[in-house]
Amino acid sequence: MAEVDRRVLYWVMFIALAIPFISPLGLPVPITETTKAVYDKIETLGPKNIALFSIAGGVSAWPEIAPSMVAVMRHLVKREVKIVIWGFFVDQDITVDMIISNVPELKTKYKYGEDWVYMGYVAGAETAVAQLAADVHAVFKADKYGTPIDKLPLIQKVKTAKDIDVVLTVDTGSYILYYIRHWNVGRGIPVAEIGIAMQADMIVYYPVNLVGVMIGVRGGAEYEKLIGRLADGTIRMDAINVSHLLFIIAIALANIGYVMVRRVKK
Amino acid sequence: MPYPTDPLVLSGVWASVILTLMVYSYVLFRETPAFRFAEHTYISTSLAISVIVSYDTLSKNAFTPLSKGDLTYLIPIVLGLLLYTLPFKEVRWISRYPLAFVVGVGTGLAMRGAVHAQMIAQVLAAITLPKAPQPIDWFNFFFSLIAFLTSTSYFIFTREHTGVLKIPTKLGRYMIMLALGSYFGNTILFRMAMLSGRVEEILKVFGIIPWR
Amino acid sequence: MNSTRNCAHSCGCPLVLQDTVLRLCNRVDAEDVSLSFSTRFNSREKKWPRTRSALVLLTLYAAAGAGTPPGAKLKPIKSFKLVDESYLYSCEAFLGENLEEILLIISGRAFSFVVLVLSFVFFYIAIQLAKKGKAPKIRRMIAMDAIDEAVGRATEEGKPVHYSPGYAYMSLSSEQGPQTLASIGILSYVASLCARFDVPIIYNTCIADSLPLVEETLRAAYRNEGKPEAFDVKCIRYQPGQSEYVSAVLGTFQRERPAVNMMIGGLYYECVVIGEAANVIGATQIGGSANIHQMPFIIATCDYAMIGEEIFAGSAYVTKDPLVTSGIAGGDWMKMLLIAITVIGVVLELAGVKVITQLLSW
Amino acid sequence: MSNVLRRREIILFITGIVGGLNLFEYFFAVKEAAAVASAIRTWVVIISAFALGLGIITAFRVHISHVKRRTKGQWPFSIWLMGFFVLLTLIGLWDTKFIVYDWTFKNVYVALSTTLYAITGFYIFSAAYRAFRARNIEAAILIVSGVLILLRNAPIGEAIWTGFPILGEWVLMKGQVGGMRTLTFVAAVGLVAFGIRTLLGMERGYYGGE
Repeated sequence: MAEVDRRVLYWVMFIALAIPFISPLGLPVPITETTKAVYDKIETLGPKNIALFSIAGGVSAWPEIAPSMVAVMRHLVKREVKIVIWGFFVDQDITVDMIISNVPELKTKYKYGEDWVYMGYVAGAETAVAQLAADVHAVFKADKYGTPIDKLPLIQKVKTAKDIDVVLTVDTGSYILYYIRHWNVGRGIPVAEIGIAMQADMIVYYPVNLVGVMIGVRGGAEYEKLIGRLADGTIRMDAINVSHLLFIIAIALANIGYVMVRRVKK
Repeated sequence: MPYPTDPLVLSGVWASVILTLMVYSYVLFRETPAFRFAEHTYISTSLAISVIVSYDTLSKNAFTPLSKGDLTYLIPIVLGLLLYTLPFKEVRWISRYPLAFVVGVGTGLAMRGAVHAQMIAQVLAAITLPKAPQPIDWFNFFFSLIAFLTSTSYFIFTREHTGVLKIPTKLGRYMIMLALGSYFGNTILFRMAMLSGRVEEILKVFGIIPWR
Repeated sequence: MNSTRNCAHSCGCPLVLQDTVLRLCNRVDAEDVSLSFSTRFNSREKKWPRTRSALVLLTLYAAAGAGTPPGAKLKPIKSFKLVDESYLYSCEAFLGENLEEILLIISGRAFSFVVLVLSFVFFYIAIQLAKKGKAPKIRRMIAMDAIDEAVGRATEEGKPVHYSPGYAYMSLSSEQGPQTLASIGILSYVASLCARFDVPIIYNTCIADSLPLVEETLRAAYRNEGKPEAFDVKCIRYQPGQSEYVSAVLGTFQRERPAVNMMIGGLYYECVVIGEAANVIGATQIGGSANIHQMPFIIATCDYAMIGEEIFAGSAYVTKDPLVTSGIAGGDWMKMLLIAITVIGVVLELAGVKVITQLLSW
Repeated sequence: MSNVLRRREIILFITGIVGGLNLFEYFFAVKEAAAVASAIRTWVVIISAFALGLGIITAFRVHISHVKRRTKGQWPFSIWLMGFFVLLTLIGLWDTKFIVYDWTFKNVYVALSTTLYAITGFYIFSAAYRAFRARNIEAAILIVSGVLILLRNAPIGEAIWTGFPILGEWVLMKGQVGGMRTLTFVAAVGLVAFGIRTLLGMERGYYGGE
């Protein structure tokens, strides 16, 4: 028990994860404060406000962040907040397409260029985030689709960080820190994180700088509950439950095995 | 949503699931030719995409402003081209010039961010007293404070961890472990969400669960 | 005051102004916000003899001129801190004057600057001590000492050493850049050992702009060992992205079965994958990163771990040059100083004296 | 001329100036410095984009050699890698909307990125299985803290015992804070010391000690 072929573990995990999709368990998802804080912030916004939706996570992180992205976007659209999108990942166009297909209001209710705009890819990581805070128009000469910025009324209004009312940073790495450093510190722009689980504790370290943090797929599931529209995040939470249980069982077995081996050795 | 019928979409979802299984063959069995195929296909595709993206970045950030007559953009373009002296023995040293800029910017940016957000802000947070404290808040405050002080003592390099430093550094190690354990646990949530996403995709494409 | 005056930064001012004042007023309500402003302000601009009152005045004017926002609590302000540049812009916009030009040092960053300057001073002192032969001793770093042993094992088994610097945002110009540099510093030591004992080294990376440095470092290591002809540039392998790099490393492990795996630098999710995959082939592992999120996995998967500062120190440690290692002592003094500030700060805070908190947010 | 330009001091000097400028610009509100620093940051984005070509040269160098030497079990894959790259690049440069490029991007590139990212799910499981053993007090603390977080994150923890999320919450929001603060803090101290060495041109390890 102390040493098993790793492949046994991998097969067990692989199969166990499939179970909840085949027969969902439907355990409840309690709402955490940090998610509620993001929701409350967006509730204060309206058609006069501009939200920045910054994508710093790849398509590969969809299972974790897509439910949150879609739920937050649905909320923004519901509140009729203006939306500026840009991002730092080469595959983000697909993410944006995914959001549009899940939030069709962007095509129907919203007018492109006036109510929302997608500026495309920005290279240069932190350097670019700092640059954008100082001068958006220096970075973008045109949007993703090649329309020059002077033909996009919304982006005409967004010249520097201070023209943005809230930054929603979708982030699987350190972009949240870049936004805190260059957009919040010194400029005071509220920053909210749509993050992966590892960023849960960001709020502890930067309580003053962050509005709230949505923690991974669970944050998405909670947000779905808050806006009253259950979707993928809620279903995926079942898989989370099963896998976490498996971890605990495995850790317990590993320790029992370890103690037994040590006794035998003695 | 019904199961896709459009040949383009259908071929796509099957291709993606087959490639997924090829990669997981490494994990679930061993390094197979299937994995090797997926690996090389991936790197090849990604190289091509990177070329397109870099070209796009260059034309937006350098070539377009240059064509509009902003000659200062010649500097980074020339510097960028100088990187290509690397393969040639006699002129290899020239490739260090562009790197001097890259390293300078990276170091400058990292340092300026580090001092404020990672040093000052942490000390400030450590000494900020709880507001309207209950006894439990005082406990938490001092717990964090002691954890901070002892674990920092573990990172003193110019003293051996004996004598006065023995107990604090040991306690410090425990505190670091508490932090790392929590990070470990938190990361699991994310990784499982990712893997379950792939499993869901496989089940969907094989028609085991309905398409959504 | 005219509320329709255009903003100097053309930021759609009235709206921003109103919102700003609202936020400012609400923040001022909180006790812990205190004004901090450069004292240079006074001497440079006679026009504003008292910065604090001027700003308070500005705020109130702004509130009056732009129309008091609903919900703003206007009351006498004892002290507040200009935490936000946009407040400054709003004030500027309101007066039509450029306050930023008058300011010399950006508010809230002054103490950071002091710390940075002190870091340089400590560094200088440490170097001077080293030059006099009084270099501070550095405690043993087990992970660094393990490198020799690990390369020795690879020599015995006749298998290669695998080295990689992690994802590190794929650029030296990112904030992860210094970690990549530190990693290449350690690489230079590993490579000379490999050259000395004729152990092949495999270097996988996805950081394109580090390639010249890596190549030069490896080349120099082989040249310094007197074996320039033994260096094969094909030991450097490049993949254009993080997951691409992971897939290549996985393949490399099973196909070439290195005896040692070293991953040091700006690691991200690859850490646990590479670490476990290297465990499968039984490689000795040395890992290190200053990225907190990967530290648990380095500890879980590696035989020897360098966490946080250790990778930066490690790069100096291997050089064994007293001038370089003394820099570590400078860092230690900085740590001790800030620990002292923390302890004093807590005591003073408990006594109700807010000197340290004010100093830190200066 | 080239002997002067070859001197390492000049290169280290440029690094120092560029780094120093980026620091100066952060602390002091001097518009000219900010403008220059900002321009240099744009340059660096451009230089980094150029570096990709070096990567391609590096990759091709390895694979051409495999093909030449007919490395067993490898060379056909090397041909495939290079051939497909050339094909896809040409298509992409011609039109990224073209169906082959678009299809490959979505179904090969994205699918494989997701798959490899998700592979961590397997490895973290075996890593936890191996690392979470109470060999000593430190390991025991690691386990307790990790398991409490697991029980906090999954709603199932609350279903088992309502106290788990509370304890987990304490670890996440309070218990781990001090240790994590230290890791953040000392990494920064190390980075600043390293940065100083780099900017002053003392950190020569990465220049190969030439």
